[in-house]
Amino acid sequence: MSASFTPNEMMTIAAARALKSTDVCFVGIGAPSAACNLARLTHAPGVTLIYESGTIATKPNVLPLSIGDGELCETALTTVSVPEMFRYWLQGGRITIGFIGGAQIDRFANINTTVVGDYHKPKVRLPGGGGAPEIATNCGEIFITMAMGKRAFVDRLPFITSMGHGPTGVERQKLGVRSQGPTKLITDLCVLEPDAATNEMTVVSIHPGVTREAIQENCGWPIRFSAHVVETPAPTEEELRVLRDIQERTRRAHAA
Amino acid sequence: MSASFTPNEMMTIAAARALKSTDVCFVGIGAPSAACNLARLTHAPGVTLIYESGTIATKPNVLPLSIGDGELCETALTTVSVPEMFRYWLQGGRITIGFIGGAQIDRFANINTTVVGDYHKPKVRLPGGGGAPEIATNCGEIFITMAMGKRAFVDRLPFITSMGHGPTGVERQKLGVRSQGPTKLITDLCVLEPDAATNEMTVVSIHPGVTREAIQENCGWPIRFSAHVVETPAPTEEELRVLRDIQERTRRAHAA
Amino acid sequence: MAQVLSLHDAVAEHVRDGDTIAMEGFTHLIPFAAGHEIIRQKRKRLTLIRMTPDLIYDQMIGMGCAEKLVFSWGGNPGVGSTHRIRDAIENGWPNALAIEEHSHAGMANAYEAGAANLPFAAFRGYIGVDLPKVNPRIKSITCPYTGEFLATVPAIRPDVGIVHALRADRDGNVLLEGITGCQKEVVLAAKRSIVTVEEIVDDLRTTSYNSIVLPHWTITAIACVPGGAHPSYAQGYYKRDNSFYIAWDKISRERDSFLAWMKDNVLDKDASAFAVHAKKQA
Amino acid sequence: MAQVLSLHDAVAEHVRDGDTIAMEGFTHLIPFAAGHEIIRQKRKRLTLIRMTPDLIYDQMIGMGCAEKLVFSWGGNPGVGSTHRIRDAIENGWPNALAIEEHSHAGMANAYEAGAANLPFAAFRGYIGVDLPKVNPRIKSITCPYTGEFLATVPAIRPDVGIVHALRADRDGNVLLEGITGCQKEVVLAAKRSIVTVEEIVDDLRTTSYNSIVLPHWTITAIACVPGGAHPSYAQGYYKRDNSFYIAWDKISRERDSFLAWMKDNVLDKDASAFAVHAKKQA
Repeated sequence: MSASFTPNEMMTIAAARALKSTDVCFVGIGAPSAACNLARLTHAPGVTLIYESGTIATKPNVLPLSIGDGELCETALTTVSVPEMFRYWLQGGRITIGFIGGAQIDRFANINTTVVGDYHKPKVRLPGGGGAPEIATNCGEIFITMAMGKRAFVDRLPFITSMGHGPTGVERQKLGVRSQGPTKLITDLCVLEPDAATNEMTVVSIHPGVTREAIQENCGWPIRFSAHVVETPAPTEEELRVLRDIQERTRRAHAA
Repeated sequence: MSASFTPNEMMTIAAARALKSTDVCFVGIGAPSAACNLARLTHAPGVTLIYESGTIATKPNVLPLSIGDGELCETALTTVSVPEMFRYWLQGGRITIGFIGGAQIDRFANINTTVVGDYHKPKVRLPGGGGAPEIATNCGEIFITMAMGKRAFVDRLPFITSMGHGPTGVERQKLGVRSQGPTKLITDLCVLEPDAATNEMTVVSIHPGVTREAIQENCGWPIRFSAHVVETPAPTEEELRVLRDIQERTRRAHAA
Repeated sequence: MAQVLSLHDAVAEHVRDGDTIAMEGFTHLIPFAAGHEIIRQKRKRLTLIRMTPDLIYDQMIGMGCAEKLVFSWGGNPGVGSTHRIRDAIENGWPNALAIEEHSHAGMANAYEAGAANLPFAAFRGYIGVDLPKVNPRIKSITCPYTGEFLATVPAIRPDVGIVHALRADRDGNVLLEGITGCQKEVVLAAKRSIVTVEEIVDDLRTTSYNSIVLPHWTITAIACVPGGAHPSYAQGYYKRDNSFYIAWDKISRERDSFLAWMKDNVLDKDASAFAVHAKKQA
Repeated sequence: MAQVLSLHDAVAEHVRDGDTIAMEGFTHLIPFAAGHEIIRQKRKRLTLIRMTPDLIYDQMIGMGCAEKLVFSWGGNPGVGSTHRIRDAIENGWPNALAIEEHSHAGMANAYEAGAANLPFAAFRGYIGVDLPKVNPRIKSITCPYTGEFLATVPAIRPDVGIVHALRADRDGNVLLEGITGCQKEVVLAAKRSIVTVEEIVDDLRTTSYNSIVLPHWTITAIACVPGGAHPSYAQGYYKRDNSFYIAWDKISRERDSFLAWMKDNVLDKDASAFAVHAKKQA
């Protein structure tokens, strides 16, 4: 299993491993979408993938560029309207895992995808929340996947687009939200989980070849490591093959 | 045009004549359903018939026994769910005419289909409101068709199931309801319309061969006649033929 | 995570005395076989919810399964009264029956809110009518933008939702088609759900990308009961038995004739008795 | 009572300066041809509503049609930023652009409420996030039964709703299929509506009793514009032109290259330019 792989491949594969065949997963575009479909094509063939475009139990053969590509509809069990998707399926409590990305994240896994700088005089205007604010509270638990870096992993968010465990880690419970929130944060360097006492996201698994120093260098706050950090198992040949296959199919399809 | 006809046939035909090809009509079961389909098969081929079962623009070949017979779905433009029917289509303000019947009616065209006697200790328990309470306020205007009789046309309703013009004729406006309410009441003896000043239902047209005395005998309040009462044109041979045809087809279908 | 069970086992496992149960189907796909099974298993003190408690609840209430009825229109459509329900309300036979009465719009909105995991629904309804005077669960709310008053009803979240559907595939995904009433909503709103189907097939045979499908993970138990909606109908399988609805008026008018019919056709039978009605249309 | 018009006449008659306009289509069936026509007719001061203001609003805003944008996710999906929208928000080019920002759930509920003729929608949303601090239209309401707080948004009731659909029949009934987003809702919520279609046919060719159809009396104007959703797609007609979405990133990055592209492909063309994309799939 000494095949070479990129940090991004490791991230996607580690994220995929978090899903089970019995999960009903609300899939964000980009890295989450690759991870979820990799899970479906490897160890979790029964996983139900739902995209906010209304496609339920979809099985795309190529990764969608957008959240509403025809491929998602053509391979779905059924497709519902967007109001129904947000009312009956997301708010209805039918989703076990919400799998999202983000532009910036803090130590309690709150996410910003709205704005850098002042909201009314933005330095950088980001795309906005989309489905994330309600995915964050209405799914059973949340998996997040993002590549690390000091501009992404920040000490203090300029704007909370979707709540993780809240600004000090306790607000989710205080607000009466009964879902678990972010239980896994899968990066290109490591995997983090919330500390049982504080909800601070804590490194529990380090990807092969990555140092603790590298992780800290790419994080805007003093990052915590679990007392029982393990090494993330390296990608298997099959994981890499399936991931590269679908990415190659996708590249060809989108260039057409 | 001297073909003989029953009072019930005259009622259905007079009711049918009230509909136009451009109407979008929410159809109650029984007498309204016969009238609406007669209109569609004679002078108003373009009329859109909607049943609360969710069937939109249906064109049944036989009259449904129930509001959700398969015939209604098979001949419809499309069929939507019942929540959608009540939310988007009825409450949405898409319906120009609500065509309903009832067990009891008063002079302001308020209707009771709930109970005779005390609600909690009923003398007779009637079926209840069904769609009527919201049909009565959410459609552009309301047509009512009911055979006359002292037990049906009563001085005072024991229970208001659906509002006509309100207990004293002014409550509809007072409550801020902007739709017109009952603009026509078509019976087996005559046709009534609301008085412009008081909203009291007033006889405007008397069916052939019917006397004013017969109308009063079948009404539980001192009934008013318009200053310009006309005679309802007798059914044409075509109206009678089409009505009897569909009723005969219906009889055969339901006995099968 | 639908389990495929016999109808007997589905009811035995998931319907309990005292439960709140919604059995839906708006004329179409009424789960009569499930109703008969509940009668045979002698469930008691049920709260029965249904927009149009027609023959199926006439039978269950006449056999003493229920202590409360939540409804919006109670009759034998196009025929007349539901005599057993009237006998229970007016005379307390075979036991007293409490009622909670709504309009169709009220119940449709309450199911919709239940499916959407909302605690209530607001709608333009009940204006100028007497029902809110006798049903304290009908309240109102003020729009935070326009100041308008809107009627409200609490969401329906039954213990068990029971519907009949056309077919299921081997994974337990279920297809509805035609007049679907509140059937999707009741399954999504319920804590547990039982779906009876005409057949279980390899291919669900949906005809549209937007076909109405309940995924297997929304359903607790599936029972295959061909003909299980009779005398209601299953679009594409068999037609509504209108003549039975007409005949029911006479059967149900007297307690004796009702009980005799129930003994012969329900108590002494099992779910397989419905198969005779299941002949698929060409 | 839909009128069949040319796209030019439909826009000329029904879209006015200063109108509030919602153009929907969730990735699928985005009404690009209608957007181009509005640009050609130089409409100004529009309030543009759309959950995902991607390329279509990037083009309209870059050409100065809008003074306000109501949205929930603004980007070129899977590619990056919508540079023209950012330039308007960050630099006021070609004019200042006010924004009103929601979440997808907020907007989907607001459209749903608009279609249902309700003044507002209540939902479980915006918990623990900052958007309500910068959008005063997000409020809350207390459930009259449970005392829970729910977020509210006002219903969306645009002056004009514009969507692209698969086809219309001669009566003006319109079929939607596949990913239908909020398209039905926006037509029902709008005071006036324009629907562009791939074709007008004798038979709508619905495949299910429950096909998603907008009856002719819900639509103001229908314009037949084959290919009118390109570079978005029309299920069963042509695929999404993902390569164009990728190419747009470069075209739109600079004002000059954007203006040059708009001149060549929009200002100097008419709606017939879309026909080349309309080739029906086998």
